[in-house]
Amino acid sequence: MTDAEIRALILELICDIAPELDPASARDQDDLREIFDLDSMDFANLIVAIHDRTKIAIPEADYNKLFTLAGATAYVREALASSAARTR
Amino acid sequence: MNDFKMPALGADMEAGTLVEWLVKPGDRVKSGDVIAVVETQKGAIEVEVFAEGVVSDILIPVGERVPVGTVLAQIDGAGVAPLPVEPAIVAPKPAPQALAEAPPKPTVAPQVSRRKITPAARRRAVALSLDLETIVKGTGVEGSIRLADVEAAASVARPAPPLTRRGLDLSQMRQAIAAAMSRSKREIPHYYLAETVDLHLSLTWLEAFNADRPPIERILPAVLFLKAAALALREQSKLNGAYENGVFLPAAGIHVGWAIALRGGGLIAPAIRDTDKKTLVELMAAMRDLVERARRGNLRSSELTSPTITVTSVGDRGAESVTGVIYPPQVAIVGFGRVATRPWAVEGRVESRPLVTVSLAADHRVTDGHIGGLYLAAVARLLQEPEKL
Amino acid sequence: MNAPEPTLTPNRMTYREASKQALREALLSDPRVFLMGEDIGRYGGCYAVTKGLLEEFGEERIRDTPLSESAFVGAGVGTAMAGMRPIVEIMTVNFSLLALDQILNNAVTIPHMSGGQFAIPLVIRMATGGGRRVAAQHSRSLEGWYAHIPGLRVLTPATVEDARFMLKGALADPNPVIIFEHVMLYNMEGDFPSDMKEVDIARAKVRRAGRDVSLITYGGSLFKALQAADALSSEGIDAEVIDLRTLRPLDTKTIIDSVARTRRCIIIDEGWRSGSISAEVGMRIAEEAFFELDAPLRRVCSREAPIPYAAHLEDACLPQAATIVAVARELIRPS
Amino acid sequence: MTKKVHLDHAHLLHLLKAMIRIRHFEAKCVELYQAQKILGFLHLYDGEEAVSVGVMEALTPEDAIIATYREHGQALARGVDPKCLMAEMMGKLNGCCRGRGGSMHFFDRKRRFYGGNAIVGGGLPLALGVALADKMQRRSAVTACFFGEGAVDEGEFHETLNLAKLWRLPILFVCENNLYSMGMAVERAEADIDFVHKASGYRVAGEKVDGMDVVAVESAARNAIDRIRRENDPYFLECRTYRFRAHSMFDAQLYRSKEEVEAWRKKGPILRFQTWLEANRLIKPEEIAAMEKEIDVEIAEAVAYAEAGGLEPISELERFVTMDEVPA
Repeated sequence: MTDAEIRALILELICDIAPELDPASARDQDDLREIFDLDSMDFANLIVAIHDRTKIAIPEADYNKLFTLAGATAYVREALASSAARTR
Repeated sequence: MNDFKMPALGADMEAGTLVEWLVKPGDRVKSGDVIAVVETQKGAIEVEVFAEGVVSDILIPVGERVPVGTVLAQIDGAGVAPLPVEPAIVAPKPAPQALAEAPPKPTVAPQVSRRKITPAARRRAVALSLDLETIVKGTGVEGSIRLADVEAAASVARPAPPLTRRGLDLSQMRQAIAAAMSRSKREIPHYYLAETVDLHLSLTWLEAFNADRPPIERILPAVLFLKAAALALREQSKLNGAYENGVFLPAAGIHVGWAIALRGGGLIAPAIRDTDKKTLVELMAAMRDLVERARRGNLRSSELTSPTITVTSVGDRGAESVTGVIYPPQVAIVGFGRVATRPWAVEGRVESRPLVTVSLAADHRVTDGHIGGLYLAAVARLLQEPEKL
Repeated sequence: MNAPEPTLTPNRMTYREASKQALREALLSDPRVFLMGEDIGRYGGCYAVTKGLLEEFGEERIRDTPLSESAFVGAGVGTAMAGMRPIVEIMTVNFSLLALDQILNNAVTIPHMSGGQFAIPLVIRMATGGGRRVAAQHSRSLEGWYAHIPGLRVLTPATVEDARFMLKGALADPNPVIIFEHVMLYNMEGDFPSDMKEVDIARAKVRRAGRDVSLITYGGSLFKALQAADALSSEGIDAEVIDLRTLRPLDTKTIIDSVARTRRCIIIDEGWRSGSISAEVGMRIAEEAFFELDAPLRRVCSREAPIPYAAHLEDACLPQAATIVAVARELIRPS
Repeated sequence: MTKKVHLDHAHLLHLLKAMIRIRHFEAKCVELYQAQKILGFLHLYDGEEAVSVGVMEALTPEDAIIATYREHGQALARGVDPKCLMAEMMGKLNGCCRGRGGSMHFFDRKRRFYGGNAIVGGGLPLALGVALADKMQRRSAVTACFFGEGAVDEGEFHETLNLAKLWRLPILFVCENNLYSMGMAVERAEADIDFVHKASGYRVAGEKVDGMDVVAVESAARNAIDRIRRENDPYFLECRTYRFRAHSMFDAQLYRSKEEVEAWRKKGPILRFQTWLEANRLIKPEEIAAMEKEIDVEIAEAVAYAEAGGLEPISELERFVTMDEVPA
């Protein structure tokens, strides 16, 4: 998956959680929770959704790495890469 | 022939707008089916039917606003004895504009006889905070609503709701919140208490619990709060119930209304039935489901009418403490502030600890600060033993 | 001497035999006990309950009386006031009306009116009820009337066990007690535990446990209620049957407990419906268990007419198992 | 053969005093009734005192008494404490029945006084029972059963006399024939006004006696009781008497003339006995004055006792509806 694909996926998942939002307004360094007004449950649901779609492990301790769109994108990319490495 | 009516979904509801019909004449319906969506001041509510039969006539078109009790549709019960007609539970007020413009419907003729409800059913409905108006058809003698009907209505199997997106009218919801909160502040003599609780043990335990679970099975700290708040009510049952017509009616079960903030403003607190009896995993699932449906406007009528107390947790982006306003006719609201790491004295040393401020607003007509204090102490104690929650 | 009625086994016998054994036991255990009534001696009792007792206990203690209900019931009151333990038999409840003054104005009034100076430890037995094709003047069920009167204890043994042991409790009571024996029960056979020595006369009894509806009854209607419960069980309706046993003082607790479990109730009473003991039971439920009720209270009583002679009319007049079944069905599964 | 009553001076004084006590007691009751301290019915015995005083002389403490709702005379003559009776009249807790019975229902277990019965004829079957119990328990007691002539019209009289004779029970039936059952004159009520004759229909022996003559009543009662004990048989006394006052307190007495009442008053038992005693110099006027004074003090004490008595607490209202045990 490319970064652009990952970014698009994350925004799609946020839209499922918060259908009334406009994902286009998101900037990479914004805190997703702030700009999309995600509460703890929304954020937990976002993690669940990312996990379901990518199968990557996201320990609770890492949640803070996914607060921004850029951080989330990077985290997913790296996790996918390391899981691919293990599978090989 | 059974009348399907505009239900009353809360003390403040007087009228609703029919926004969607999910059935058409000729469709077969059974008790528990969601057949219409009604826009209320609280948002769009799916309305369940409690009769069985074939929809014979749709009387109110989409877009029309009608008072509570208005017949919306008729369901031919096929051999089922006709129900006694009943008056609208809300006394006629000056007609809302929408109704005034609409031509009078012959079927909304004045209805005088009283519906039959057995004493046991009535009492159970109070205990379950179930609005008897939502039960369309009784199965007892002379069509009376009996216990079994109440139990069935309270535990209607919830089929997957149709995935329809409906807009929430936030200005309407604002009005509803304004009405309820004004009434609360006008009528309820609140008293307020707060207690700071060390969450070190709870969060450590939760971290371990979540560590080896996939995200879907993980639990939020709010779930611990919810469970602790519910369990503590077992010890202080006078905070759990309704104050109506000058008397406190204790609730038989603990059905916490979980406050859900809606983006863009608005707040709704649907019930999680038997909160105290559910496991943490079940509570997490229930909470997730409610939040999802609340955001989509897919809450059910029964969920809005049955809370026996409200619990609100501001989450990790909220304020440090919250002082609630009681939702009438409930008699208490419990608030959990943001979890914040702060210095805390532990066995004579100052340590850095995650703390939460738990607050209680309660109705002074029913309890006083002593009970409230005992309640908060119980919540604090329960949060020190997360493994028992 | 007449041959005594055969006792099947020591603890299996007819209701009649049980009643007789109870009387024998009372006569043997207390010299103050004596029997008085019409045709109880040489005739052997109108329903043959006292047959053989004259030969065993003699004329002084098995005292035949002329047809003077008021005098011999009043004499019962007087002997009780002056140290004896009389058991007076009034042939049937219908004739007790001729002695009502003595029962009401004297027996139950004197203890209270004398400021507690006198107790009236008097037992009056009488047959009651219909079903024997003997027309109106011999078929009444007036237990409910008597249960109206403060100061009386009203017992309605409906089983062989109660016929055998309720008398003992009645004699132990320092107050006037009326025992109503339903005429249709005398030939009924039944048994009781061989080590049984007494029964509690203060409590109603659950004769059959059930979940769906309480059939509350007493006396001659008990077995109709039990038959009805059997029939209902084949339809999947689980009926509880309560035998009131004592109509005064009523054991309200057992009634309320049962109704609180089943939440539905049918009262079966051979008395007429208006102003009956069934009305009293129903009202107590309304007063004390209103919020438990999940259905209207129902009653199966005798039709409000003098009991006619013709069999089809008499049967239609009295409570029957089929009626109980129909009422229960409608209560639980309304059509 | 009849036994003469031994009329010594003390006994004569005793008889007179017993009658005056009843008369004065009832006069006080009328006063208290008008002051509304005694309520309800009040059936005065005024004029009939010789009957109960005479009969009681013949009874022993072991004998039993059954009386009517006009039983003030019987109770006082039997020796029931006037204090308890007055308190009962006034509905007080220190009354003989704790104020539950009132004027019509005096009971005194210790004196075997089985009550004033206010259902005409209702006491007769009770007498049957008390006598039967005594007989079965081999006690030699006699039961004196007082009733008015109105009771003879009730079935209970006939059932009871028949059974008393059949079972040979020791009962002295005392028919106080005051000529009126309420307002019903005896000759308008009876096909046969000979009550002794009616008793004989059940083969119960009996006689008429002048109920206005205390000595005659005592004498007849003594003979009757002797006969009852001797022959194990009931006996019937018809005491002809007269009630000077109304049936109860509300009675316009439309059924009889003032002249008739006045004529009977002249034959009144106290007047007649006292006049006879004085004429024969068996009693001195100062003895009578002293006696009356003594009685009035006694009655004043009874009233004071009654006035001082408390009321039974309402919480005790249902006490004795059923008894916890048979009193020993």
